Amino acid sequence: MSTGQLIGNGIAAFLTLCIFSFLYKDNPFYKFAERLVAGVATGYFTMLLFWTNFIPKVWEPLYERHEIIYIIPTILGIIMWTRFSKKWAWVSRYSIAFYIGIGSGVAVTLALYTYLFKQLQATIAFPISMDVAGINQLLVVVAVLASLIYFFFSTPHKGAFGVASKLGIYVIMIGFGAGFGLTVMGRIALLVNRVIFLKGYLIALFGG
Amino acid sequence: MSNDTNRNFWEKLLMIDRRWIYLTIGIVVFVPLLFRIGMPVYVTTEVQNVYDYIDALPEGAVVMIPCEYDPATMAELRPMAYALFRHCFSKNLKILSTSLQIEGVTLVKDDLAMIAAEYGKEYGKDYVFLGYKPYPSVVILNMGENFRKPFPKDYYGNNLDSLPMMKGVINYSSCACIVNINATSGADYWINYANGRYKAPLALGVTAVMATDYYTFLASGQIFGLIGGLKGASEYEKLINHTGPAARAMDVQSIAHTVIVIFIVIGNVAYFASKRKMRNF
Amino acid sequence: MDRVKFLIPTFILFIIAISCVPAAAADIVADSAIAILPPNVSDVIVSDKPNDPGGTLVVEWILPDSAALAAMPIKGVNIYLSGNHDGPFELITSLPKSALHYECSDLQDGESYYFKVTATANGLESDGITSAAGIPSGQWFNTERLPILIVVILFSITAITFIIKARGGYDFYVRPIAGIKAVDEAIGRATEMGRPILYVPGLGSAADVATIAAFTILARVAKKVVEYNTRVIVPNYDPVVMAICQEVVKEAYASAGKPELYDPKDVYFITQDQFPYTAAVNGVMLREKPATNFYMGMFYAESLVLAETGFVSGSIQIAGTDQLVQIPFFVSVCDFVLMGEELYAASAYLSREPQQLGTLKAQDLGKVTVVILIIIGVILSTIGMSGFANWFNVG
Amino acid sequence: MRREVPLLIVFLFGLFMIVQYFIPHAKFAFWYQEFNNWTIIIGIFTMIVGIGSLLSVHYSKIRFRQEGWGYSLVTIVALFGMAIVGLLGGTEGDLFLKLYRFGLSPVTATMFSLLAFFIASAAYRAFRARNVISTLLLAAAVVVMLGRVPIGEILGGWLPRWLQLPNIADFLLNVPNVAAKRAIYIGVGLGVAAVSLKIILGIERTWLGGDGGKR
Repeated sequence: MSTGQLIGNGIAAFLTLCIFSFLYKDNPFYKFAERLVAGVATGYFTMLLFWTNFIPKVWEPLYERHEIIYIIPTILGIIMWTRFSKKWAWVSRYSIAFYIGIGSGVAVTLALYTYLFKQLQATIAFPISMDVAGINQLLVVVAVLASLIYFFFSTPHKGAFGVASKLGIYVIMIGFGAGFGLTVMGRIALLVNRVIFLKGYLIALFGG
Repeated sequence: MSNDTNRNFWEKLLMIDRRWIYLTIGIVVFVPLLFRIGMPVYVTTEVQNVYDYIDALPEGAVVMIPCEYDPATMAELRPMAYALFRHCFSKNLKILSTSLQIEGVTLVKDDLAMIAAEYGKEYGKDYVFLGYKPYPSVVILNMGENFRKPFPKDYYGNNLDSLPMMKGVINYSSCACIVNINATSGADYWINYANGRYKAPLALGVTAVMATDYYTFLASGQIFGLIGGLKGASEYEKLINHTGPAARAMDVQSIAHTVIVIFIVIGNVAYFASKRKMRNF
Repeated sequence: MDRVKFLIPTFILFIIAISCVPAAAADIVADSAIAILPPNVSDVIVSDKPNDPGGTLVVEWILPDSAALAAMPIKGVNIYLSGNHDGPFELITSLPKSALHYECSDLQDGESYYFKVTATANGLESDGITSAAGIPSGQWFNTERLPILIVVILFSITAITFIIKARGGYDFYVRPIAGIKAVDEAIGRATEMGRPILYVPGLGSAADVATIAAFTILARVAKKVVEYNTRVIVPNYDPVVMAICQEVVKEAYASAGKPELYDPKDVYFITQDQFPYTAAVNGVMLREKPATNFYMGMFYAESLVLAETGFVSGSIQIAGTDQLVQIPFFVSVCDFVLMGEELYAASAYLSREPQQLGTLKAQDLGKVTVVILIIIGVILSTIGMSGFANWFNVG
Repeated sequence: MRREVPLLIVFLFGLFMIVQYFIPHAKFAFWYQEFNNWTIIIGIFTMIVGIGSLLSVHYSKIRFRQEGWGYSLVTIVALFGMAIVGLLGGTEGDLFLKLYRFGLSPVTATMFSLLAFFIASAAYRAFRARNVISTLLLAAAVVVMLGRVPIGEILGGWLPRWLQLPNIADFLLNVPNVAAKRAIYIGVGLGVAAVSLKIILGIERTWLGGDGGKR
């Protein structure tokens, strides 16, 4: 490591330890790191927005290519600044309305496609048979039906319906447990990575 | 009297300060990094599928390996990228890569160049790195038409047409398959657009957490293989016979998982023991 | 060109010869026939790409039959484009022989285009076959998406019918959801303890439905907070979400007649980066010691970091998210969890407006339909009729 | 003006976005792209509102010398420092990248890695066999945790193949896990469609503030 890298990594190692210190309890070091990165991250992402979005999407079309149409979104954007005023803050609703209108319009078809159609098709595409795959498919179908029944809002969960919805919540909980177990792996890996970083830095610092 | 101390013991165990648990995990992670243990690895079919697919490709075929990982997620995904790069280069396949996550671009660029150097591969002839463009969904769609559309130039500023490898490589249909290594929900775009719209054979390498979500797509046939987290990476390392970072980290995982399970068992023993004692009173 | 014409009969003779020569000798013959051009592809057909915005044509061709390929294995095809049938043609792409079609985009709608497809082998190229004219155009309806259109229409009609019915005074049964009932209790607890409430609207954007559901729950929380004279802290990740949260909380104070008590500094922006945001919210939890933490909206890896820290600081915690991966963590650490759809339903529950509940009924009807479709679909797949399942495989 | 116009805007643009999904023609594709672009542009300008909020919170802390005002100073200095470096040198600038690499990314990665500790303490505390539901959660988690690492193969190695931990773990991931997710996804799909429709129709209008005001 060069001296520059040693200093850079020194800062990184210090910040790493600041965050780890939180495990013991809240302390000034953690608070310092927390507040530092709140500023750094905001600065970082604002600049990213500025260079990769503002310049190519607002500045260049308007100022260099004179595409008049971009005046509309620019005004919608500037309208958001009325939020700084108590009296005019309501005007920002126009931009928010546009934003939410676009979002929910896209969501209707997208949700039906990715969540409903795709999942439905995947559930019914495979035949039930007497081999392992076929029996698994049967179990999946039964489990999907039971879990769907658990999410019924307008029917009391009683009688046969109650039994099915109970089976449903059991399936969901086993599924969640499995998901939890699988996740543990990735999280340990992250810690391993940090420990390797600290170890590497110490070796570089004191010569291993 | 003895009953009383017993109860205190179990109850204390139930209420144990979380910091003891933190400390145990810290030790468990640190110590195995000093010694190599070498646990056996069991290869799952979803990883085997990816390996088989790539292994069967003829020399010179182009494999597209877009990598979307950043400093926070590289722990899990970098070993996977290494293993895939190694596999392709050792089979004399060509790699076309890109990174549609801004924080990962330089990481991926360096990783690819490093493994390429290991195999004496030449940039432009054996591998090409397209770099980054914002809005992954749009970029993925456009690449389905022509790589030159979003990337007239590669990361290093070369014209794509000036690179010998890119001759005749137009879009996904010119690639034998796509293996997307992804730590973000952007993996969905690859499924919906690259596979859904352009019918490119697609496999995913994702973090262990995401893997549960993507089993559905495996079952529905939208992806032909799935490499999940370090476990998947270590399986791939085993398949290509190259012990790498994943295998070492897997040792830590094995022990850490066991320790967590022991915690759970102790917690339950304590729970039932304290409950029984309470009933006695 | 003349040479080529001469070569074709030669080639046919060659094929006949090949089929007579014993297999072992074939290699030798192939070597000596190196000057022969590769066999042509056939049936080059150009068509407009269906269901597209326009400007794209699809070229399809058929490779020479296996006998011809055995004589001279081709490597791939070259595709040429021209505005005239007789050229000049411009090479636009080379594809491996596994490719049997090519989509050519960036063309002009309404213009005629001709494609020539040639086969290549050993550095040689067949003379190629030219297609008939293809004219690209954009379509006004995507037929592949017809099934979705049907579902959108049916679902909208059902939902609107129930909404109208509900407005007319029809009373719907809705089963209790523990997490929703807990919302009110949790607010009461905060009041008793004299500690604030922390409301985390997640990392979603204002256009995500989970975040929109979070606004509704915040509206309820804020209303109660004003009633009980406590305080709600809302740290934000997205500035648009912050703007709406401010509006929601301000409105709660205004409609209770106490607009002066609203402090915009309680609904504030932290940063638009996942973990710095998490670090800051952790800080709030440990320093403000809220009695109750709400996590509503979209959460990713930070879910457990937040929930564990919240537990350490001794808060009651209620979470709601549609991010499947994170639900298990919330389930194990939080006191109440709204899973997936329950989060959206919460807005209907909490508003207690009958017309809001009407859409819940429509959703349930949707689920009944799904249950029936799954049963029918699996039976059909099992008896070998996969067409039904493919109907849902839309583009 | 305050309620009706926003509700009309939501209705019109929401409806357009639904309709355009079914119309592939270039004219609609163009406006679809544009409108998506516009939402991004609104987001860019709104960032200023976010920064305004951040500054006002920290500025008042500094001004009134509230407890911990020094930390607020750290935030503001870091924000402006990063912004100036980014403005002058661009996002590819050496210093900008270094600040990111040594200042931001270690904190991000370390915050993320805290999960290794938290997941262990959460598992210890929460995974108790109190009732059927929590027992199922716990058992599935334990099986997958062991089944997905090499030690799982050693532990149950003497059992018949189908009873070994990795196989049971795979079964849990491929059957109950997939089934639960499909069911939740199907519900989410219907729920998202329903809520979105309510927004477009102006029935759900909390986003206007409070209950959107009674009409």
